[in-house]
Amino acid sequence: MQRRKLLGAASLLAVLATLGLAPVIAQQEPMVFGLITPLSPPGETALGQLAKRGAEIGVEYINEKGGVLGRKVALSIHDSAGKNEQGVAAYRRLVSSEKAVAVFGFIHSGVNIAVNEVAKEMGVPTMGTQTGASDVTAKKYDIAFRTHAVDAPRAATWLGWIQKNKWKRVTVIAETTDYGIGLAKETEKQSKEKNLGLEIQTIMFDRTTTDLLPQLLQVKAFKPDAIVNVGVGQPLDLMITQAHTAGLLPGAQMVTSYDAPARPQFWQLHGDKGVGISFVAFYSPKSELSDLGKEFAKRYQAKFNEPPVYAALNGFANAIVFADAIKKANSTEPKAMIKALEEGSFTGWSTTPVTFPRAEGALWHNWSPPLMVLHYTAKDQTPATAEVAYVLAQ
Amino acid sequence: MSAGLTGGVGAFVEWRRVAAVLAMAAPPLLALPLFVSEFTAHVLAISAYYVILAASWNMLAGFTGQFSLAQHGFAALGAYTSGLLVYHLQTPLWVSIPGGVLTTALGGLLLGLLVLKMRTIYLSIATWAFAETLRITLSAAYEFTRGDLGLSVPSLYGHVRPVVYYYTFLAVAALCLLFIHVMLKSPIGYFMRAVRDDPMRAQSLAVDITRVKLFAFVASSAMAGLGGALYAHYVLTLTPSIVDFSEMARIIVMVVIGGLGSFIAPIIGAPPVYALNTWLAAWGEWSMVAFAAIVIGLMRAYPAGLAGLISAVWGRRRSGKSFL
Amino acid sequence: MSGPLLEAEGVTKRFGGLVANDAVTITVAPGEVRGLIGPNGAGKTTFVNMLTGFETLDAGSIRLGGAALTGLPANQIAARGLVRTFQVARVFSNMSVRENLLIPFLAAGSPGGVREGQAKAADLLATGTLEHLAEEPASVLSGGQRMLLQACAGFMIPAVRLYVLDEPFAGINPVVKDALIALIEHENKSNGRAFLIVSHEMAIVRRLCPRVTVMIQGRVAAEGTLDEVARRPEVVQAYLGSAAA
Amino acid sequence: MSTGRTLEVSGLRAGYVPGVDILSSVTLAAAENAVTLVIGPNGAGKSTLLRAIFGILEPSAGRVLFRGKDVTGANSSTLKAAGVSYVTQEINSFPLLTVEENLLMGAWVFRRDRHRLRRQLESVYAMFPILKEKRHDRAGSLSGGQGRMLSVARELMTQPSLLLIDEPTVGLAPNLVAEVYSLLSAAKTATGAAILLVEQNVEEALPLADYLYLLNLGQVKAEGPGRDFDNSRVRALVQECLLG
Amino acid sequence: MTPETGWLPHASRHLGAAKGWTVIFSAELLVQTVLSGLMVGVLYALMALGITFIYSIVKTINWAMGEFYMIGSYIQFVAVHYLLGARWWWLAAIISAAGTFLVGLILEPILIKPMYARPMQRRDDYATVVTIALLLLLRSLAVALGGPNQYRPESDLPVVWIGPLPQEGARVAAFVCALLALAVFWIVIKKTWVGLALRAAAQNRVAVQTSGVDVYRLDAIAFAIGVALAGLAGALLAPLFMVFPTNGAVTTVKGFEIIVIGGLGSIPGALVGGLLLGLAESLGAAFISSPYQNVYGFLLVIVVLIVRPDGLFGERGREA
Repeated sequence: MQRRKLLGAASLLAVLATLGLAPVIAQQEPMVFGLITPLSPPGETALGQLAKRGAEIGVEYINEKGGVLGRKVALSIHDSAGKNEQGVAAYRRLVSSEKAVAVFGFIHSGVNIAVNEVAKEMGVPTMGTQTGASDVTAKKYDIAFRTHAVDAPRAATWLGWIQKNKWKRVTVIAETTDYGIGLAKETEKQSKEKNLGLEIQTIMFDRTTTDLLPQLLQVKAFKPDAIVNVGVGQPLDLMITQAHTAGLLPGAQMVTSYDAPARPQFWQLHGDKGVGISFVAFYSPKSELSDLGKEFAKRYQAKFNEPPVYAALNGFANAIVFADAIKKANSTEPKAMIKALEEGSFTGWSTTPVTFPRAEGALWHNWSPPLMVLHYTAKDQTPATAEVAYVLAQ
Repeated sequence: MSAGLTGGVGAFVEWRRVAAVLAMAAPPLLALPLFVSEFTAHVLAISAYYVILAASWNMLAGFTGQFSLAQHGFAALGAYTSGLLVYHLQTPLWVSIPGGVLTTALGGLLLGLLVLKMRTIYLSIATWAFAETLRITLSAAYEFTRGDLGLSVPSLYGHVRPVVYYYTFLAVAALCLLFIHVMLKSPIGYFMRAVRDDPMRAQSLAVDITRVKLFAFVASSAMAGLGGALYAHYVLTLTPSIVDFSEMARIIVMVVIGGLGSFIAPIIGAPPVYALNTWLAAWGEWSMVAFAAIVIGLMRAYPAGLAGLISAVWGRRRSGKSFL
Repeated sequence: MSGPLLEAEGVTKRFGGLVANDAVTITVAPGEVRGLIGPNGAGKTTFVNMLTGFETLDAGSIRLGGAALTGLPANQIAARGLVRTFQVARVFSNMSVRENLLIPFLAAGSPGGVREGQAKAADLLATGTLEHLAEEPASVLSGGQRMLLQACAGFMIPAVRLYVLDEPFAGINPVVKDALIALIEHENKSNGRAFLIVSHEMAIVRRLCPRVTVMIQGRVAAEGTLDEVARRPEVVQAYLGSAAA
Repeated sequence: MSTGRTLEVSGLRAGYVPGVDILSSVTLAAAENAVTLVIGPNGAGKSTLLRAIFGILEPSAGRVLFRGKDVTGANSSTLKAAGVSYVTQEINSFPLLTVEENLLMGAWVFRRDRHRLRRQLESVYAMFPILKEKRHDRAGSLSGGQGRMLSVARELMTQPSLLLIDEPTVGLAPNLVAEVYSLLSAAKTATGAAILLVEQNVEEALPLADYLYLLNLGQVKAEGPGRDFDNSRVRALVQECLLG
Repeated sequence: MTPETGWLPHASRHLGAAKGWTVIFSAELLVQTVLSGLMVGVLYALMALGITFIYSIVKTINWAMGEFYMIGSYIQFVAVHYLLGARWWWLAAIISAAGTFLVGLILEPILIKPMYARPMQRRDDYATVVTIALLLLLRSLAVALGGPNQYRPESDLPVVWIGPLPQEGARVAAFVCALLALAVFWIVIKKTWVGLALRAAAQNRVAVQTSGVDVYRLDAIAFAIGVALAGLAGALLAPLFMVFPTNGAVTTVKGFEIIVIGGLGSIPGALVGGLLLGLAESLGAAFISSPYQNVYGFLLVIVVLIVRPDGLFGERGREA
């Protein structure tokens, strides 16, 4: 008993001592890239893990190709748990103690925005891996970059798809998160601005909702031609299942707002009910991956036994782009890196070159991947065999 | 009647001892930032913030026996009130922060009234329901609160250098602790502890338990609100994630590991727990697993918390005496 | 002082279909020590609860020194001088014995301030032979000492006029019993406080209480000296009756 | 070891909080077909003694022998099965269960032996007919005396050879006190068990005692056959204990 | 705007906060909403029953209840997907309940038992912190081990039509199974020796001990039964609400709400509370405002607490 208590006390001391010593560990040799991503609840852990997988492969790849400026790159992973302060603490630790030169992996807009406020003072650039709120870049901070299809092009994608099919009645059913709110508003705004003559029903729901039937019954009463499914994770799948129950599917067209159906679990989750689903995707047989992207896809497949999806692709590309920017700037000095990022054109996972122009609003320092709508016409299709229903003009 | 609540404030405070402790603690605490990195200074600043929250909850749950699960909700209420005042009405910070404190005090009063007659478990669940409602409302009323899009808030001093905020949070934490100490050493503190031990007996001995419970609720909410309002202007971006139950869990773990109902619990509980949390964040998805395992291990080894351990070491077994 | 101290009139309480107190009327004079006896389940504790504000009345009224108490919260009733103890001793276990005594004094409010309270507590600790335990938490006290502490706490309320003791002698040893009896006699003689003592210990009741009230099945069955009421057939019947049941 | 000594306790030490012993070193014995009375001032450790014997509280030192076998620290269910019963001070029936369910709980250790179950139930009902009458009523609806009766009856279901009883008369009206004591005498003669009785109500319990122990501050202060003690001697002893 | 007319003329209105976003009323919608609310309500009641049951014996609120729901759902997925196939979903559900039961049986002596077996001053605080830590542990462990994907056990149950209203087969099956489980639970509690001991222990721990029951084992069994109810709910709801690390969080919330509504320690309270909660949420979401769906339950909780501080079926313990 007594011994156990001593042991307990000793281990606690050890923990505290290590914490104090952490700054000492940061040595000259490897160049540190920081990853701040949600890996425990209440964060969006699934996306966090995907981003982490991508980033790990990215750093591996960079090191195989000889590292950056003659130095190896080390990836330092920090769990943000989706909490702003925890993200800020991680950034401070990365920059002040671990001397990280680039930080990415953000999934939650709140964390990204909070970190940018500190980054603005500390200087090391950040890259939003999958953060949707416009404030992430719209504040026009020098250090703020992002590789994500933000609300405007995303909404434009399904509105284009809807227009192409001459549908008139549209339901947007979205969760009350940064992601859902932004897209719902953007869809209404664009429809109005472009005078598409659509009748839009918008339904919002809390993302912890486990039963969407009440909402879907309202949708059914509205008799829409197309349904835009703006859920992330469980609500997205729940909506597909329950739309079948409610008798909405098959019948109406449903498009999911991101490429969840590209994941191999999709067919496991939905079976026959997955047929007929459309989804926003970022590459397809028509719009090829870059060579780098193909290389990544190969490695990812080998490592995890499934094709990579968007969050992983972006996590990977963020690492590559930062490495290339440092090479281009020939320095890890933040100002030089930022200049390189702004002026350069980089190769990411897609055939579209990656650029970060000083553009207006949310598009400041923002690279948007190519966007399209894919449509599953048969069971067990993959994004490679799915029908390309619509491609957004770049 | 009010003599019962306010009469003899600080009647039992040994001011000389308080001054001695302050004099001993101040120099190392003030000098600390000179020797540490900016990150460590940030950890210290946020630790001090959690000392405020933990102390406020300890006052409610530890001293008055009201095991509320809404303390993180009040911190968020303070933070959001201040943030929203600035965002919508462009009020200066010296208006918005007191505004946050006022709102939380009022919120504490209302919630306190609501749960006044409830038994322990019901009180816990009702307060927790309040916090959850707040979280969902903050998310759902995004047109007003910006929800998950993130409410941007200006900083206190026009910059976010951690050292300055460390001193700020430290000063506020010290004031809060001093307030709690004076209160504990006043009639109201006696009443609070009496209400915790046996509310019915307290009432039979002329203690107005309604007022005591409400006082504890209002004071602790206001304290949490103050902490939250300051926190908002350091973190600069507010999202509903600050009302997540894991925040409340963190506060509970801090206080209970420190030793619930002991004056020093927040001081010896909050910083190590927060530091551990932050340090473990580099373990990725295993961080919370390790954290939880350590907490369970600690609880099994020292069920009475670190305060119990320390008092055992010092050979002072009397639970009737508090530290300081 | 003229007129009665306590006037409880027609006090009635029902729990579901059960009538726990049926129009109980008891009057206590200033400075009187009254016994309240009766078989288990007669409704004595329910009556005490209503008297001291812990249970609401279904009918009837309670006045202390002419002023109505009905409907007041328990703490105000105590502050006005009607104080009670509980059958199972209730003390503040995590507070020291001295702090236990200070609480009622501080709560009831007194112009004399804290110093006076401390002096008074010291007095009581001496009388109650609890001095050596003054700084210990009440949790270390034995059952009898708790009972004693519980009783002492009530005397700390400056305005105490009627002190209701609910089974104060149950389960405590003879010596503590003597200390408690001495305390009651002292407070009665020198400070003129009235007592209402609920007890089964007939020897002590006989010694302390010139008059007793007998409750049977929620009603007042008899009143008089203990020897008088003990001879009444319905009282004997009630005690035997419950034994035979 | 010896005949007739059902229980032997030696050097028993126990407490609730680490480092604070309530019993410092208690040595005593209880013989079969006899009432062994344990008295002492409040806080002497009387209830703690019973709890430590019955395995609710683990002793930190000392030995407990039951019929010559070492049962120190054995858990309650083992002791119960071996023939020890414990009637606690609090009203210890289950108020929301029926009288019969309460009695069945008393037979837990041989619940699978249907015949014995029926036999014991019959014999307990024979001893306390009023319980049979009320067997489908909730225990909570019984009067105070009947409640005690139920407690004792439940513990008799196992035909114990050692009965530990903690202050069975506390808070009872005088008529019920007498009733409880006659109940105990009846139990003694009916079962021949050793009865270890802890009492505060010394005056009335004294005539019942075959042997007496006086406990103070966790130790045996005095002992002897019951007839050697009268009220005044006990009173003097208690006084002595309290004054230190 | 001409939305479909149901059995009754529709009405639509605009929400102040959400200009132009429509809410449509119809009687068909009402009935459908009530039905789906009731069905899910029974499953929530299962959770609530588990919480109440553990509390009544071990005197501890198990904050990690949702994590046992999660464990149940994972076992169900593994059993259906890898071992048994969709047709044997009911067997998988039994396996899930049994598996969760075992996990509870193993964890209780490690985590909860010290609360009684060792001298301890602040039992409630210990139990609260330990179960909250267990919650964090199990949830994070599921994240770490389960990977980023969510799963769903296959279900080949056809949609059931109640009049013109569709119900997912899995939902109806879950509803029926939950009712069955409640019946089995009731029989165990009322008709078996263990049930008798459990009922007795809920009233008087010490007396159970003096009756010769190994009260620690009883604690472990009670804990295991309680979490098995959660595990069963997780298994039954897995095809509807998916399998992922945090899927238990919401159900725990519902469980607690039901307890407050129905009254702690009351079995009928758990059932009625579950039904009421299910109704309040689906009706609120359908007819008031959908993002606040989870708030309606809390409002109901608050109203009930104001009117009846011990819940609808709670017995107020006489405190004197």
